[in-house]
Amino acid sequence: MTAADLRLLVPEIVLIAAAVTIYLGGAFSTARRAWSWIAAAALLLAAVALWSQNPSADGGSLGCDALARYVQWFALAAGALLVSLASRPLRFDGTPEYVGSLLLTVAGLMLVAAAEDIVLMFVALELISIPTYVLLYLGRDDAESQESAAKYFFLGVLASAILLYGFSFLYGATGSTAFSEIRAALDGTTILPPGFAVFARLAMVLVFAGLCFKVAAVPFHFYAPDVYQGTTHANAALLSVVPKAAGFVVMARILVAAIPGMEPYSWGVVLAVAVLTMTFGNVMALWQDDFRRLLAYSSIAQTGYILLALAVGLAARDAPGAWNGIVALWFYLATYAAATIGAFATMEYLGRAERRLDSVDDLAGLGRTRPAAAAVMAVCMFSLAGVPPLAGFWGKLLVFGGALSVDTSGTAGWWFTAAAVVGVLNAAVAAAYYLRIVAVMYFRIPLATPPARGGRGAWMSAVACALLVVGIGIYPGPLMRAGNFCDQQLPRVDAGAKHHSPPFGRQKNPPPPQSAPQFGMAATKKVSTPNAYHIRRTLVLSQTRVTTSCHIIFK
Amino acid sequence: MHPEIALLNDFLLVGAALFGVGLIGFVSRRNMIVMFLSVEIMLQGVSLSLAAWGRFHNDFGGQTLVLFIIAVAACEAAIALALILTLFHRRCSLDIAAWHFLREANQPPFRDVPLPEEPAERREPWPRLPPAGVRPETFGEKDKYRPRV
Amino acid sequence: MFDVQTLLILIPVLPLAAALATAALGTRLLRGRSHVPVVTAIALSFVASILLVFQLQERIDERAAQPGSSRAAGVEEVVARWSWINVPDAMPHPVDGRAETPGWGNFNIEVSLRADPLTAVMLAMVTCISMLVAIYSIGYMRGDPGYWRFFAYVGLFVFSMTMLVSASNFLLLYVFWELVGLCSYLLIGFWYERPAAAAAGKKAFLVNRIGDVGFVLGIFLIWTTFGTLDFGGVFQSVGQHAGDWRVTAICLLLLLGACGKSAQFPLHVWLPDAMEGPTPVSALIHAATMVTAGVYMIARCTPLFAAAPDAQYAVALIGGITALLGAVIAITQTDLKRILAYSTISHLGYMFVALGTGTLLGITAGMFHLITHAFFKALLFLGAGSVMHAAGGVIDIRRLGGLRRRLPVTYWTFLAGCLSIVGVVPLAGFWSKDAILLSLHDRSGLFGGGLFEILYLTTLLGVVLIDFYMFRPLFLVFHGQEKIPPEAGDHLHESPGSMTAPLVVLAFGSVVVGAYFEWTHGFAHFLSFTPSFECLAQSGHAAIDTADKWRVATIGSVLTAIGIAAAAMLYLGSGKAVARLARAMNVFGLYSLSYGKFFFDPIYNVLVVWPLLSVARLAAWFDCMAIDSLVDRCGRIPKLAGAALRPAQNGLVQFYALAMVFGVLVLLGIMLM
Amino acid sequence: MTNHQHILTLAVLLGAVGLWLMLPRGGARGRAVGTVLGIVALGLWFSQFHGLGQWTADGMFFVLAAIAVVAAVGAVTSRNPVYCAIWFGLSLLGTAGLLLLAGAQFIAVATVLVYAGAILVMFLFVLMVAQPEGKASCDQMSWEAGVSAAAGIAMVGVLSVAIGGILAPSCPAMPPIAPPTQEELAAGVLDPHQVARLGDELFGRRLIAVEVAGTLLLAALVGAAVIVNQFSGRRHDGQQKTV
Repeated sequence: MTAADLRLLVPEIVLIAAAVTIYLGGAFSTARRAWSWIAAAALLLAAVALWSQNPSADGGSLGCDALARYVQWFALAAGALLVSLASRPLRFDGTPEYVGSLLLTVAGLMLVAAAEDIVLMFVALELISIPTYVLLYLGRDDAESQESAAKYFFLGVLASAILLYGFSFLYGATGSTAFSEIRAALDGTTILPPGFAVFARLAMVLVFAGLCFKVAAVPFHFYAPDVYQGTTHANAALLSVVPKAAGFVVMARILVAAIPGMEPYSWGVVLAVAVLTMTFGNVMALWQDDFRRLLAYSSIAQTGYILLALAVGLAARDAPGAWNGIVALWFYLATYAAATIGAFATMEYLGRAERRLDSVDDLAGLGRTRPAAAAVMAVCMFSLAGVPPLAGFWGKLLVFGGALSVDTSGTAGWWFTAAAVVGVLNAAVAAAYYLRIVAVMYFRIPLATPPARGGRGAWMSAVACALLVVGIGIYPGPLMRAGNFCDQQLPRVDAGAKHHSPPFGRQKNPPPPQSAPQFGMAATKKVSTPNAYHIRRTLVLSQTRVTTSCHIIFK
Repeated sequence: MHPEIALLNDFLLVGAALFGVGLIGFVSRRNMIVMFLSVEIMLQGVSLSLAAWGRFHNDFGGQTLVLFIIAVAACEAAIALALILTLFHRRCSLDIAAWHFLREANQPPFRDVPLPEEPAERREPWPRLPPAGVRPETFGEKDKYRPRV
Repeated sequence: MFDVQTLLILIPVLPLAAALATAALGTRLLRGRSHVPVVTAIALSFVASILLVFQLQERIDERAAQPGSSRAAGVEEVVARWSWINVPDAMPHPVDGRAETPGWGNFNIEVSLRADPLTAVMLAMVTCISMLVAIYSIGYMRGDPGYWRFFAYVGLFVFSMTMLVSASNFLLLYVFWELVGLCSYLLIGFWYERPAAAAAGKKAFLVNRIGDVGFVLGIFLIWTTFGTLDFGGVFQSVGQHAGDWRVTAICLLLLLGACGKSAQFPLHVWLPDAMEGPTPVSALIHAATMVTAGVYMIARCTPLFAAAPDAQYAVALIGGITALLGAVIAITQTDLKRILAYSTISHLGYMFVALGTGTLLGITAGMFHLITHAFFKALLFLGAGSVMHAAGGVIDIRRLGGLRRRLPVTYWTFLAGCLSIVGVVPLAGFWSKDAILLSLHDRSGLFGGGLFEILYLTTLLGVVLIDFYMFRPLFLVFHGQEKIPPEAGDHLHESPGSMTAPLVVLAFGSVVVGAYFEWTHGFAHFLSFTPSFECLAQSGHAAIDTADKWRVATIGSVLTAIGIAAAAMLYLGSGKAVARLARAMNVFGLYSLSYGKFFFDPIYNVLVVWPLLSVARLAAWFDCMAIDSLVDRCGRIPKLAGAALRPAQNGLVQFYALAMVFGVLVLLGIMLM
Repeated sequence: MTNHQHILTLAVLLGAVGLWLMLPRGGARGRAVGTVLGIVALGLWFSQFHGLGQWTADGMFFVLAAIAVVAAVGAVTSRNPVYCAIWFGLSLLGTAGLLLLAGAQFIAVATVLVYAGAILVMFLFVLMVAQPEGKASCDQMSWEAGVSAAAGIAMVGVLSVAIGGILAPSCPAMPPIAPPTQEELAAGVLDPHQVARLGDELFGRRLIAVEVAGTLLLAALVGAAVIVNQFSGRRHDGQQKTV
């Protein structure tokens, strides 16, 4: 803990201080509307602090690489949108606690992004989880809300135990809690018992499993639909963005950066989970009538795409530019978050305190009764479906393009091509239910005009999200470049220097000890640069997707 | 066999056992409090592993993490207690299976397997108050030896 | 004041701006005044065209004044505005030893306009006729609900047509070729609520498409042969490709395109149906301007055709067949506008024949006829429109009669047009027809070629037939006893001034323009400075014998006189003579053939349309029954999969936890195996 | 398959069957058999332990390990939630003893204090409040006892095989491992001033985490308060006891 650390922590400190102030103030004051303003001010202050930081400073257990910066900005933006979305006071006690917990989750996400150490990362993850449990309970006051809080709590605790067990093996295999030392231990810089790599593998599986709960990947996703359905729009938006982002940060930090030499194992697992996840989410979503449940399945499916990007990042970590999986991952996550928050914010705005809009059917005829809200919702849905001029399209293009650019000379390429095909088919299925919402809004006869008393904050949030989606869609360059930058600074292992595939504990001949790590050797995994052929393949696939989805919708 | 390696091995095995037993408890027991206790057992297993690893690596990192685990477990316990209390007040049951209202729309609700018949204790008839003006019924001998209420 | 470049750009841009303005403001602001921007713009374009002609004339005079200069160096000016497509090294160098054009393989398409005498003449003609027709339309279209739409289309058409004739490469030419086709389609189907109009528009579009396929293939072949699409580049290097089969193929493909646009046999069937459009449209697009695009294109590609004599024969042959065919069919038709349409087909055939001679004389004759034809055919159509306007839309000549007194202006102008078209001395038609005859006579006499002998005789026959089919409607409609159809009501009267004024102007033009050009020799001289015609200079063009000239003129005039006399005898008298003649002809089936338009439509129906439709129906059935249902089934798969998976989401925390444990177990298993 | 894998497989199978028999399944049949099987399995499994070198320490370890594991099984299988909690406390004591044995004095004490002293008592309290009469159906019936037992024991088996495989004396991968010597340990984690050094670590390198944990405790406190507070002001949804 040094002064440099403290300076790096200023944004988080601001947020936590604001949260504590709100917590304590809430006990004495009844000003229900002021808390959101304080939270917004804190977010603004944190943004200023983040802006004025010197990114080159080096903290001990705090990282400040570009990935951290990216996620911190992401967290602040998402936090602002969520605070705005949830700015309508609760109908009963608990408003200050609600707002404070919201700020704490944002601070937790920022800390997770910056953590360079297992201990801090664990505590930061819990700083997201525990306020989330409280938030889930606070949003509503009926049995459904209690049920969803209980489900999320119990399963979350289980996942957190699994994650911790993974951490324990990670620590055991390398003898350190700092990611830099873990990385050094595993890539052969530090002498380590070779069999211990198996512990690293155990650690990887358990950590991945624990994180799969956070990002809602099959088969750790089961809580998501029930919990989303049972809670408020604001909470659903929070759940679909903040824990997910945290999960993916940790995955990027640990799977990609901290455990080198595992890629031949890890990408297969991640790819399998990705394919299962997107398929499960999409086919289940076809059946849903409840809006939040539908979007829960949608968020599961989107997790599948993001995991696909992660697998690409693992299999072809040296891929250049935009086709790198990690870049695609962050770009996709940002576009997904904007569209999802926008959708939930629109729903929140359309309802009122006594009566939420829950069902997709509540949106019938919205195009006539509330054209502006319908337009915002349609933009979000189109973006989630990946319709071209919007942000979601670029996300999907990057993900599938990345998957197709994995070198096809090995088996990996074929697996990735197959996964991309499955992904495209999935996206076709997905378009069916996203466009169904649009169809309900524009082609059905309105039953009743939604009250639209959800508050100005929710509406502002919705409009901001729609603008973001359109803006990123029209001009995706800056966001892609930001993600690109974050990939360049992720610690990268030279492929020639890592010891290859230590199999499970009983190899007859230990590999010849390497006198010195050889840097600069040619990468063993070839990555074909994306060319016109890949782009064309991707576009053809998208075309198929559109056609198929049209069939699904209109038949 | 180096004693330190032996120690590590044994501790890791005990840790795994605790983790696994806790897992079984979490999955199979339906009482929410027992479920939470099971998670704590799992965390005990993790703590043992971490402590052993810390000793093996001669490093305090493991022990530190255990401390944080305890702290976090305390937080979770606080939330869990509050949550379980409110849940109990709503359904008057600690059964987690009582909370499955949120599910796919067309799925049948969970049905408890009927408990096998326990040998029911013979219930003594309680005295009943007759309506006013009616002479109470008597049971003869039983009135005299009625057990105390 | 204006230099060539500015004028060249102004000419198309003005109508385009007017069209856009009308389209934008027509419904709200302009409504009944929708004609104002378009007419103004076209008039300004016309002025600009005339200025352009004068500017070029000045340069030609300068060139001629220079000692030692020859016609070989044409006058042209190319304005390149911007590069539209630029793909350097788009094609590898030829492997079969063909010569390379400068700039070979650079697929560089510039939006460039060219000014040379040919273009200038076309521009002047197009803008002049367009202006008159637009003025005429003010009266004709008044009160139509699509008033603004009409003028927007007309503006768009004038833009496209002027761009077409001033485009400087094949691709640009093709773009505007299609655009005029589109305007034609829109204007034929202007009254789209009438099924006949919609069908006619579709037919025109589809038949044109066949020609366009040829044109496009021709352009592809030009690209692969010459490595460029620029007129200049192609025509410069065509000499190196003499005798190459590719050039012949290119010419034949281009000819196919021209046949489609200019309604030549066997693609002529769309033009008569196109008369479903408003009459001004028929006058403008389907008589005077658009249909001459094929003629213009062949004239423009003269260097190519000069290098492929076989293709030239084909041009002449097609022209000859069409000229005769159109004339024969026209004799028996009863719809005034259709008669004029077949007459147009026939006259376009004349122009093709003239172009097919491949001599400078022939080509200037063809272009000369193009100009004069534009005047008198536009006049005749507008006159027909005037009749329709007065008669409540009735156009069947059997139901009209003796309108001479009711419609004096229309009558006299129509008469002038008729006299001009049949070639009465000294009206315009005489001079241009005479030029064509002379060129044919010249060609047949020079080489003793069998084909041109026959064509010469055929055209002479056409000269007789033209009298029949032109004077028949004139006599039936304007002479004899007065027949007024009930649709006309009781207010049969002369058209308003905005309609008659163009008629008068056109009549004046039909009378004098030929003589003016012929006596001043201005037209041929002017046109011969076109760079495209440079190649003809080398072919050695002998001076024409004055005796030949007199002989041809005499033969033509005599035949015309005989024809007029016969027609007057037949149609001014009782109808019995006609009926008897028809019966006599029908012994050989000639009358039925003619009346049934040689049965082109049924033949096409059986040979082309019906098989295609059957295949289409089969494909549709297959698509519907097999593919669609397959896709439907596939579309159901995800939903079924979802149904199969739904029980997993049963709401039980314990089940969820167990699933997670199994997930971890499976992952561990995969990892440790 | 090596001998050690055979033994572990057998232990795992026996353990799974034993646990399944011991878990509440609505009746008490087979519990004794299950217990016997479980003890046999535990013995087999213990045979894979390598021992610590001296028999007193060995004895201590085995006793404590047995207490921890058996008590955990008891906590998981007991019908009465109160007994569950008490078994759990016993398991905690065993764990704490094991931690002491490993030299982690501070966390051993912290475990006893925090878990046994605070959390467990609170749970017992809640149990008393919530379920004074015992014998709820949810305590009598486990959910899918067989499958759960199989899954959990499979997890133990996989982990045991993995751990034992790496750390077994026969493994050729062993030579490079250089475990710390006693001197090193005495200067490290077994330092007499171990607690001071742990504190040093905590409030030096890990200060940020400590602060965050403090925030976490506050959040949990406030959260628990607001959760309980809310329900007290709320109506019930009218459902009666469904025992």
